Amino acid sequence: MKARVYVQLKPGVLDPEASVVSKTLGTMGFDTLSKLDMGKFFDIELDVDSTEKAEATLKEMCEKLLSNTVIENYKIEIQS
Amino acid sequence: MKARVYVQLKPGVLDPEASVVSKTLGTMGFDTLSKLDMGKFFDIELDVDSTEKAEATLKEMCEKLLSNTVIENYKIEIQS
Amino acid sequence: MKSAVIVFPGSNCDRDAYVAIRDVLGSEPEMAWHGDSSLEKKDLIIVPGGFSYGDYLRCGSMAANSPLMKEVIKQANEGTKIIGICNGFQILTETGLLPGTLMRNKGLKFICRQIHMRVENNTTSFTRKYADKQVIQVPVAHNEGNYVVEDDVLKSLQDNDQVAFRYCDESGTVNDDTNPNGATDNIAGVLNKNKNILALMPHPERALSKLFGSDDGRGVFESLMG
Amino acid sequence: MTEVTRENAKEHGLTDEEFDLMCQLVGRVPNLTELGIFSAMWNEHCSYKSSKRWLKTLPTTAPWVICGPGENAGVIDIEDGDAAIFKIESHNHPSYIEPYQGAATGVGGILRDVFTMGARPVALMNALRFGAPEHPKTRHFVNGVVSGIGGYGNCMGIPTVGGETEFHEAYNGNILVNAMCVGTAKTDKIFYATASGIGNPVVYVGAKTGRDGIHGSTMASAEFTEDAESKRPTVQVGDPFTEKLVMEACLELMKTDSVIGIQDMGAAGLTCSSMEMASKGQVGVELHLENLPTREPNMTPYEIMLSESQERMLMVLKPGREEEAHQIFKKWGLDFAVIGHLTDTGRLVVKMDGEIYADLKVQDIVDNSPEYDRPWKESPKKTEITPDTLKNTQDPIQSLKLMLDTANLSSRRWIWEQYDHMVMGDTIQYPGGDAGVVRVHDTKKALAITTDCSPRYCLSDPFEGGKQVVAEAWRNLVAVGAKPLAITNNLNFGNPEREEIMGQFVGCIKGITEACKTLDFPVISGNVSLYNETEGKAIMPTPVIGGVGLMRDSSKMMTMGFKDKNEFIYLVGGSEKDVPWLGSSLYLKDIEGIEDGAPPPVDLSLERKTGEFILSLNEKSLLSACHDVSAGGILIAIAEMAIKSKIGAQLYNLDVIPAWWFGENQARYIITTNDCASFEKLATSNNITTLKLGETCGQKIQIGDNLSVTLDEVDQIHGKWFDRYMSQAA
Ligand SMILES: Nc1ncnc2c1ncn2[C@@H]1O[C@H](COP(=O)(O)OP(=O)(O)O)[C@@H](O)[C@H]1O
Ligand SMILES: [Mg+2]
Repeated sequence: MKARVYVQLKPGVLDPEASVVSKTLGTMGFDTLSKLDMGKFFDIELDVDSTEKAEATLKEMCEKLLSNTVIENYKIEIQS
Repeated sequence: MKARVYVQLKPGVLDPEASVVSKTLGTMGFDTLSKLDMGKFFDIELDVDSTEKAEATLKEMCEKLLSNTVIENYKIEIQS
Repeated sequence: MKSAVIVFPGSNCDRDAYVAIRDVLGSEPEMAWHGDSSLEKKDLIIVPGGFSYGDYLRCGSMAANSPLMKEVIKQANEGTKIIGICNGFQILTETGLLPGTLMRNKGLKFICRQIHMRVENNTTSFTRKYADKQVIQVPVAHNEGNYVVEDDVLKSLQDNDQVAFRYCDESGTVNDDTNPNGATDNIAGVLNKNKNILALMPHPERALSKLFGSDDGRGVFESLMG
Repeated sequence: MTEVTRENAKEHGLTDEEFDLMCQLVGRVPNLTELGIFSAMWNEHCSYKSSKRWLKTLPTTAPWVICGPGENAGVIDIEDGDAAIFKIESHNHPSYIEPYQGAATGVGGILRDVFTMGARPVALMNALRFGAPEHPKTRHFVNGVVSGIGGYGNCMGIPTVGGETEFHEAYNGNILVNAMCVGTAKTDKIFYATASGIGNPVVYVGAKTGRDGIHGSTMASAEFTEDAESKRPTVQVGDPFTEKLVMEACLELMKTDSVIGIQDMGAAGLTCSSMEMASKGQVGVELHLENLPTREPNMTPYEIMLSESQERMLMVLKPGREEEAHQIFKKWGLDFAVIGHLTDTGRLVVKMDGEIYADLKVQDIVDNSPEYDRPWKESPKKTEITPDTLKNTQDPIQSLKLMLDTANLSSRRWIWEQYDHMVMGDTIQYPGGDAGVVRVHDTKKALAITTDCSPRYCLSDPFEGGKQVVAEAWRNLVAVGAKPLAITNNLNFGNPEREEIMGQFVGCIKGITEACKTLDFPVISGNVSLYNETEGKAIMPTPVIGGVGLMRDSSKMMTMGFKDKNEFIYLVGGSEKDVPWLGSSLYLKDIEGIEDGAPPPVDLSLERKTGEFILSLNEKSLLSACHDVSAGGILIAIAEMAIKSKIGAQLYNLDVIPAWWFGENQARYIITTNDCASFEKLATSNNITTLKLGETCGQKIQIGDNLSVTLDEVDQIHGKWFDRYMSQAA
């Protein structure tokens, strides 16, 4: 079972990295940029036979390790 | 114009982070995990009126700043 | 005093913490391996600085899931005094023992330098040797020391006197210019509600003697002697 | 196995003669894996074919030298059963291709060289050369290299206690990244890269092998062309976390007595490490590659033998101790595999799944590796620049302000604040002083460490320049109160196949040799990096010296900052009558706009005498501050002392020309004392020239009654150049 998990800061939490990247793009002359957010993703393969199991496992992974639920949201996308 | 840009290490390039994350998940008891890769993404909004322009700008951003083309690949997805 | 320093793969201030306890408190701490599942009851546990698990994913996130941390959490809840320094701070927030989280420095650069911080609560077992609002000099060395908490949590930290230290200048002024990493409200160190857990980004264990630049960090350890 | 062709050999960087020699030695035409092994062993980087002849002439012995060049790092005795182990290494080409990873893996490599010998690394240093600040790529390199060095060293928890950085257009297309590591061990617990004991297991530990950097060491020996980009896939990514675990596991294993020989896998990975171990022990090795932990499927023996994946080690263990060792590596979560054993055949036999992929006589490759006595041409002598040719007449305070506001004299705080220079709790002198100083853990002793190079001098006169770089390293150690003991060196030059470049190389080596002899300061390790050229333009000759000295009592350490007001400032080793040496000086470059002229000559006996005098004064606690005079001259040195301490200086009105304050004459120090009588008496009786320059006081640097600048202003100028430069968009 293949899946992609996205992890991203909750709206409202200031991301120092994204703000520097966006500022730097500005000074580099990219003046059409109006917004930039960042996040990370995980491409995961699981040896399970059902989407439900995959979903449950991935959810647990996110809650326990892959995301910090205090400041981050996650989204699970089962691909096959 | 909204877009998402994915940046990920080229295949074959060592990703120590992904391997530590995947090992840790293993010791935490996630024994169905068979593969884990990581990457980052950027959600970007541009004030341009055509997909072509957006595409060109994003490409330039990737080449110049968002990705390290020596070791990373990038993929641009225009969303609207 | 029965004490322990937790050693994670990638810890690198574990020896510094050991030396601090040995030289200031006069007893040798147990060096406890993160992978063990039991830990004798301690009076003091230090979660030291370093790059546990390479600081990959989020600093402290993987260490927080180490087997021995369950035991640390248990003892913390039973009143054992815990100090988290630098990476130890990051680990303690990841376990949920302390609120908030540590994000990348606002300048996106690792910073290693001597800074000043002001003692904001000198009534705890970690700070009672300091005067109220005393300005002390200790070094920082981190890449993710930008303490972020939500507004309501910040308010409760302030209301419960849980802010232990704030970044300031030599004369004690707290403002944006004296904030090395962008931390909310210039917070350098926080306490839990019960005041038996202290976590801070600066390194008091690196400020034990003027030979190394400052001996202002001794107070944290001397306070523990009662 | 199919035989290779002359064409294949060329692609691997072997000349026709080398190809013929190879075939003759093997007695047949080798296959691809064997060719790979030959080319790795015979390239410049591993074989030192152009430099060997000259390296042999370096002085390498002294009563305190335990192990000189030839091992992973050199070893010196620092008394009480303690040893200091150190080496320097370049990662120039990889850093040009990917600055962050190149610099990071450079640090990783030098750390492995030191802990391989059983030492715990206690300090890192570096020497960096970037192109002109105006060059569009310079910021990118500075940023990447500095964060790469910090990223690796900080994570490992080894303090980076100093280094040196210079900008010059000669490095526009070829930056230099040299990293040095110092470790400590017990003299009776030092490990060498020698295999012995027929039948003993050969063990692989650390990270898994991937296709990283295949042909990296061949690349390190190749000149850059415009298509340097196309060489990119060979970039290696460093994993300091794994290295930290490898280090802890190796040091833990070394506490047992199960290790016979150990060698890190650096350039040309498994090939180089197994060949070297076997050759040193005069034994053969049989490897079974199917047992080797790989990161990617279907790796060929060729790829496995040449992979430069980082964070890997090769060991020979005592028989029967495999399980004990395995348990230690398992605890640290690392791969451990027995991949072969030693044989009495003297051959390297590489097998995979039963098939033989290489079968070569070790000594054939090692002993017959090419050695060239390359033709060389002495560099033409430059003329002396005398003060009467100067055009500029502005006052010295004006010049001081201008010179402090340059890439090469401004503060490097921006750099070293990104390095954890205090971790391990033993750093007693931070970056920014004359030398980094770390206490030997739990003792009163301390080691002082410096890296130095003066490429402008070496370009103008390789011999005098070679002398000067050693003398300067020596002086920097003296200035913090340490007895200089030994050096490591990193010889960065252009293409040795050009006579004038080879001439620079030979000249520098001769100068280094002479200085080492007179100063009793032997070479115990080093590294050579040649072919530092882009499009036929060579870098300046850059022989970096890493010096180490011992302080028996760290409480006697000296620092450059003034300590108090109303102390007396002296120049030691000079007088009002000295003609300022201006050839190749920064004053000539920054104020007159000329880069030319013979560099300052170095009187090595005077250097030694003056340095020993400084050390004897420090023993008697007569000095409160000390700083050597180097690039920029006297006034720059005084300004640095004042800025450090936030205490000003009132200098006397001397009978000198403005340029006197900036001459780069050698063997000089600035000191402060509050006991002028004793100081002057000792100077006279030791026959040392001194000059009272002024007094510490106030918040200004002032000369006579009229010329002055506030400390605030010079601090701003000196302190902010780097931040300002780096915050501008490229
Ligand atoms: N310039 C030099 N001066 C003295 N010794 C040198 C020099 N260059 C290389 N060496 C010595 O040659 C040996 C091989 O060096 P190198 O290939 O860099 O080692 P490693 O494979 O451990 O990185 C080492 O013992 C090193 O100290
Ligand atoms: Mg080596």
